[in-house]
Amino acid sequence: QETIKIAGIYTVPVEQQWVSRIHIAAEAAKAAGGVDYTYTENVANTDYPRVMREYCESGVNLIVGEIFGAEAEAREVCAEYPDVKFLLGSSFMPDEAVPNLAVFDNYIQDASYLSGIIAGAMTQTGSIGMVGGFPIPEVNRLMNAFMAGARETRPDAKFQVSFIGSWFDPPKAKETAFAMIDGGADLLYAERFGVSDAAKEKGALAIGNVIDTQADYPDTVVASALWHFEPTLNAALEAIRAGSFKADNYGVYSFMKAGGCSLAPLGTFEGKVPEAAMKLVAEKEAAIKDGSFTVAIDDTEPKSS
Amino acid sequence: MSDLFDILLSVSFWAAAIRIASPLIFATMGELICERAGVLNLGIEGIMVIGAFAGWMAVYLGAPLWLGVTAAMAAGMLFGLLHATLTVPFGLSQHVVGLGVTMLATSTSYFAYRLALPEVTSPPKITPFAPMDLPVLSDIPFFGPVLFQQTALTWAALICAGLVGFVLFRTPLGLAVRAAGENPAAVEAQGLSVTGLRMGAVIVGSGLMAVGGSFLTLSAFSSFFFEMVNGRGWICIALVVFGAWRPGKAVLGALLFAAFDALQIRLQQTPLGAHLPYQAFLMAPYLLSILALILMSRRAEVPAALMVPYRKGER
Amino acid sequence: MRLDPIAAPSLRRQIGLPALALLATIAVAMMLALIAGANPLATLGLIAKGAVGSKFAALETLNRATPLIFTGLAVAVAFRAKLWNIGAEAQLYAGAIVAVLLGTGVLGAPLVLPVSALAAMLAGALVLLGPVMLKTRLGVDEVVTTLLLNFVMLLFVSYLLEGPMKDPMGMGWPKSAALVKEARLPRIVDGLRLHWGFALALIAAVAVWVIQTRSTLGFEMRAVGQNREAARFAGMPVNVVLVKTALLSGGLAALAGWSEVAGLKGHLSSDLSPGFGYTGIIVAMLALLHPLGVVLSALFVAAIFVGSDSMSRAAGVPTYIADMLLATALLFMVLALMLTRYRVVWK
Amino acid sequence: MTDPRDVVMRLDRITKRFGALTANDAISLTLRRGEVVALLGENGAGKTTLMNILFGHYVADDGRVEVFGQPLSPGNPRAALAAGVGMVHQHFTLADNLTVLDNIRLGTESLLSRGASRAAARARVDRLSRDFGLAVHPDARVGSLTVGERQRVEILKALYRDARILILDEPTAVLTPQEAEALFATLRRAIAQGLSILFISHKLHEVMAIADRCVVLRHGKVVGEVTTAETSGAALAAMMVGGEIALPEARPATAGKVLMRLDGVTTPDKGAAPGLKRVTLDLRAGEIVGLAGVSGNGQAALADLISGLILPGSGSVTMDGPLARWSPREAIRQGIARIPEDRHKTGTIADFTLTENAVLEGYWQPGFSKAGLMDWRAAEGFAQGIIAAYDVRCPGPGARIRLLSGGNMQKLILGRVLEPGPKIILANQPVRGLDVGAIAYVQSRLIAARDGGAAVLLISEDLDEIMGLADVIHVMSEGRLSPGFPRGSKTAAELGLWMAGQGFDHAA
Ligand SMILES: Nc1ncnc2c1ncn2[C@@H]1O[C@H](COP(=O)(O)OP(=O)(O)OP(=O)(O)O)[C@@H](O)[C@H]1O
Ligand SMILES: Nc1ncnc2c1ncn2[C@@H]1O[C@H](COP(=O)(O)OP(=O)(O)OP(=O)(O)O)[C@@H](O)[C@H]1O
Ligand SMILES: [Mg+2]
Ligand SMILES: [Mg+2]
Repeated sequence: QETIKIAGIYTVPVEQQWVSRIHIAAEAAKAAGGVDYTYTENVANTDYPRVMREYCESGVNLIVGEIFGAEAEAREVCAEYPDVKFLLGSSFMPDEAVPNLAVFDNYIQDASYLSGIIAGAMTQTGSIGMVGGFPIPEVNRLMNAFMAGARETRPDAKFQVSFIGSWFDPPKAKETAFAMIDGGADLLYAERFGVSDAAKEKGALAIGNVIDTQADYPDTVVASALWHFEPTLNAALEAIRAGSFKADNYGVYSFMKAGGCSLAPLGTFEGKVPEAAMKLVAEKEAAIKDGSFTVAIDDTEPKSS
Repeated sequence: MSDLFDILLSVSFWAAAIRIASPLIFATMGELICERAGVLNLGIEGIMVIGAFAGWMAVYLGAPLWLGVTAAMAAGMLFGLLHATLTVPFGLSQHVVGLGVTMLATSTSYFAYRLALPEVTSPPKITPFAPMDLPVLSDIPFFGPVLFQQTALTWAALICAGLVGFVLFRTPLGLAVRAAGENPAAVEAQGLSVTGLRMGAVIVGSGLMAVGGSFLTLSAFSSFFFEMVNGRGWICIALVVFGAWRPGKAVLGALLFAAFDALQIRLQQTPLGAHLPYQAFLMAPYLLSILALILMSRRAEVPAALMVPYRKGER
Repeated sequence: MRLDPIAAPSLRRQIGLPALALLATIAVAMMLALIAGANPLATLGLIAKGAVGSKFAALETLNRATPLIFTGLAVAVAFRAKLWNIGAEAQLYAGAIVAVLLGTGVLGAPLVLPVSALAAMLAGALVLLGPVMLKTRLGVDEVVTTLLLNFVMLLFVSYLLEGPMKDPMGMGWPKSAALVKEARLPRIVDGLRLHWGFALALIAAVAVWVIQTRSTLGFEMRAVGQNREAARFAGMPVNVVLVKTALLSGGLAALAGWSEVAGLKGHLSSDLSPGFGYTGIIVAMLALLHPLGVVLSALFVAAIFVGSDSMSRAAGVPTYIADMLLATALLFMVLALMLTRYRVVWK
Repeated sequence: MTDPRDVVMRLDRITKRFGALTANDAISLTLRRGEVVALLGENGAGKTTLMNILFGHYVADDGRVEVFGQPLSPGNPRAALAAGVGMVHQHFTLADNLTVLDNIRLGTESLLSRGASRAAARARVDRLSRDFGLAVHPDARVGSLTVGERQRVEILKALYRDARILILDEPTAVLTPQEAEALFATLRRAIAQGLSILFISHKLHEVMAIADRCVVLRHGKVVGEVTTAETSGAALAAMMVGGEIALPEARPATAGKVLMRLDGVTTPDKGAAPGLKRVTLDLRAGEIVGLAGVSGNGQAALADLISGLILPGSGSVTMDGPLARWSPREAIRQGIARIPEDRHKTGTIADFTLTENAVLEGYWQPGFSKAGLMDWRAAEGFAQGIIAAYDVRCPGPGARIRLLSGGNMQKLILGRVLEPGPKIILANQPVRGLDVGAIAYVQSRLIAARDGGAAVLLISEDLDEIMGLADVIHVMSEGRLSPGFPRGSKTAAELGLWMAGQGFDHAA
């Protein structure tokens, strides 16, 4: 069988939570064999189509990445290189006219919802702080699901929401989190790096997002909603090998049903979360998996309450 | 309204303001020294990045925290040396060299980081400076927690500002540096080396900028992030002008700016925050800086030879 | 060390030194490749290949040069008059906003391109006019005000894109609606990204050159830049000249944003420019503020960046090497250009 | 001759080239203890260059400098200062934003030390001020000082460092006669204390008054050396230019109609500089009006007003009827030729070519531009014409004007403003810093313009110049203008009293 050459094109460094999940999955696929993987990070959206073309010209088979900021142009590139397959993060639907482009997004609202249930049970004050980078759909969606989950166990929960206008300013995220703790929050939703640090310093709790950081904050991070890119990538690789790759929406591979997201193990907080809440989590998880319950997908900007 | 008063009277607000101001104070002092000697150092943003990186990397590799600060300073001075060599004896455009140094220092940091840590998918952490809980002093109501629960690096920032003020205005060296920024010919005619003074100022100033950068990775946070300096260097350039090239006023400016930042973070949670777009809050510190510049424009005294290269033997 | 001016630099010096600067950059590239564990001997070839090695590569280089020519011209015009406009970035976005406002269906076919271009220039000019007024009226330092306005403008764009200008069809991502087809600048070569914005940039460079060397306004701008007091004494309307300079400079910077939106992107996002406004300063100074030189230096900057970026991928070196090499090339080049006119004397 | 041990400084065959130009050509010179040597020469003869070599600003291509018998290391002002050489530069080297005391202390203490106490330094400055008659306030900011005060600071700087040799490059070029007198008093005290002085000036009467010996340079070479007692001003002048100078002889004027009238004009004060106080003045065709007075008494306001830079606060200015608009351009349009006080700062743009400077104020006129586009060919023709007619010595119209000497720069300005045939000429300190030959030339041009029917307003601090040229003399003091005195009706002493503000009380 022929090796599939994958190229990753990321608009941020690979340490960025979101991209790190794609990167890890691709590295894993490479380690598993049959796949070759190179990547370019920190590509400005202006340069994104150029880099895509360059990889296409260099003969890669599959390009993974994110084209939220360069949709129109990126789709043009896809159309111009029909032999190359594209698996790209995008807010838009797949397009039959561009059969070599499949889209995905981090639809991990299921896990976020479950982490919210735990959060609602763990907050004493009922005030929860949420620090985000920008109010984009990928962020809003998870925040909204988290808030819905929290209201399950804490119907009167109050939320403080802030956006710091940057993806890469942990000191600022930390200051914002400090301010929320001053404002009464005892539990923080850590969408950005820096938030858990503030929680740790002030003895508050935190809920992780996309990645599991409990190892760094054993007394702080209670639970995390994890994104697993492996199902998405593996589905794409299989389709390529089978010759059946087509314009498709791979978003569902991030759903819990598909194993695209999960609640991180409680770890150090094992036994510290109220029984009732854990029972609810288990119930809901089962319901999500058997399809009897779906977490709403809400991309609107969350507001403080 | 009452929200605003609650915020302004809270301990944590003022503690936050001082914390946010600390890196700005270091870097502003650095820029101020350069400009006092007649050199506009637009390399500041990049030098802060290299400082954040070098300081963090040193500690990550096992150095004690203060050695990390020293490493940051050394890295900053190295790029300061580059800036100074090109702008002072060679007299190249301070704009180009500054932006070039920013680009070079930033990309060098990222390049080196990636070479050193090629496989990370989550930024590694170090143990940063901890707030110093000084017995007795920390217990003073209000001022105790505001002032005495900062990290040692915040204290270093305040001391540094005092020292810069002292050296600039109370010693022969400071006099010579200031004169180099006012009229290099006068310095030359008094038997001093303009080149030496300006280069020295740029190198030392750049060292301070880098320490400001290292505050972000060694005190404010514990990892190095790409783009984490996030325009703070440019703010410091404005703060120098805002402070009318005086260390005391510049520190005040930094505190004011930081206070606005701390305030906007908190105001986002008030009913006001629900009505205004968050960008309005983020904009406020910049707009207020411009406003302040307008208000004090009449009194500001730009160093007369700022941005004017000095070539010996040319009139 | 002393620098002695050279009255008439020899051709050898004028060509040799810049060539040396390029060689030194290549040497740095090789050294960095070696450090990164790649094959240093391949770097030169890969950079050249990435910058101009194929039609695709060459056109990408021209593409990237386009906004840089505009911002470079904007800075050259302003700096000539000693108006330190560090705010081309903000003016660029002003032009981009106008391109979207007028290009999303408000105006029809023959009118939309010229009208929106002019309106964009006006918007950029207005952004610069504020700091210039503050400077002429109150003596507020424009380095700082134009610099700070960059941040304000970026936040304003972010607000627009999450608020009033958000694309209703954009699935929530903060970007503007797409321009209608008539509002797009056509491509010069079908299938490749190069658009007529590049041609417009060349025309702008020639126009600025004519203005600076042939027109009375150009004469006034240079005079005001060199010696404001003498210009005022000679009867030049100094403030009016500064305002005109601001209009021209801000307008040119705005065209950068306008042509990026109308020619390349088709919509506005808050990361439209990876610092074109700042790079414009470097481009302009590298050209010694000469409008035609700006074209060359913009091409140089674009080629170095695109070439080294491509090399980083081909050689497997961290992508940040592109910026490192660009910065290195710039610093070497300004030094070389200065040394064509001065001789270093060690005493 | 005196004992050779008395030689404090010896320049030995100093040569300095700037490109093709040899500014100093094997110049040798000695200075003895307590002696005053004057260095004379036309503009551009190489005087300043020689001093800059001696002080270490420039490095000589050849030759050596010896101070107190020790060779001085070249290109090192620090060494010169340490050897006891102090220099007052032609263009002052002071930091405006610093105080007098800081300017003086600058560089006198080890940079790494804490520095001596301010009080001690101030006491020392105070003592020196008293001893040498150099009154300045140590805490004043230099930027707020008059030119004369700045010069005192420059001298204090040298004395503070125990200079034994003092070099003064055109110290009186920008001083009022009173200030110049005070300077000479100071210098005499310095000589009495054993200092030696090397002194550059274009004012031969000063040279005759204070110098023991004169060294004359021409084209970078020493062309003569004489003891002052054995020569005369005229002989020195001839030696400088290498021939006789025809001094302009003013014939009596035939005044015509009033071309400009100021009636009770008052203008606001500008900082320390007073504005005009109800000034009434007539400028008539074919007449030179001389404005005498100590600088800083409102002359600047009057010049700015006529130049179009400021408007009268009250009172009226009429030229063929009241002025509707007033600006520099309007003044040019009305036929006013303006020779500015400072040719470097306001008169020219240093990095512009002669052509560009020639059309600096007329570029908008039909001859030089059409539809907003410059006609550079016409402009260059205009510049060529001036260069030829006014004998501007330069490489050509395309050369940058900064390469010209002050005198030649002034000739270009003269041509620029006189060529269009002005009705009124404002000549503000037109010969400041020029050599005797250039002075004679400029003055003869002004007289020729008057004879051609122009009204001339000559502003000068040099009473001799005023008395020699002006048909009518006014004196200015604190913004007030004296009545006009016809040529020869007042003695210098009488005018001096007016300058001190005395007549005004009766007149007002
Ligand atoms: N820095 C310089 N670079 C090039 N040429 C110079 C420089 N300084 C002086 N010169 C040349 O040397 C010549 C002598 O200049 P210098 O300043 O010594 O004249 P000067 O005798 O002091 O004239 P003045 O009486 O006008 O002060 C000038 O004609 C000029 O061409
Ligand atoms: N940058 C320069 N390059 C070449 N020559 C110069 C330069 N600057 C000055 N000079 C020369 O040095 C000489 C002295 O210059 P300076 O500035 O003292 O003018 P000046 O002739 O003394 O006029 P003024 O008396 O009005 O000051 C001039 O003759 C000029 O030719
Ligand atoms: Mg001279
Ligand atoms: Mg002179």
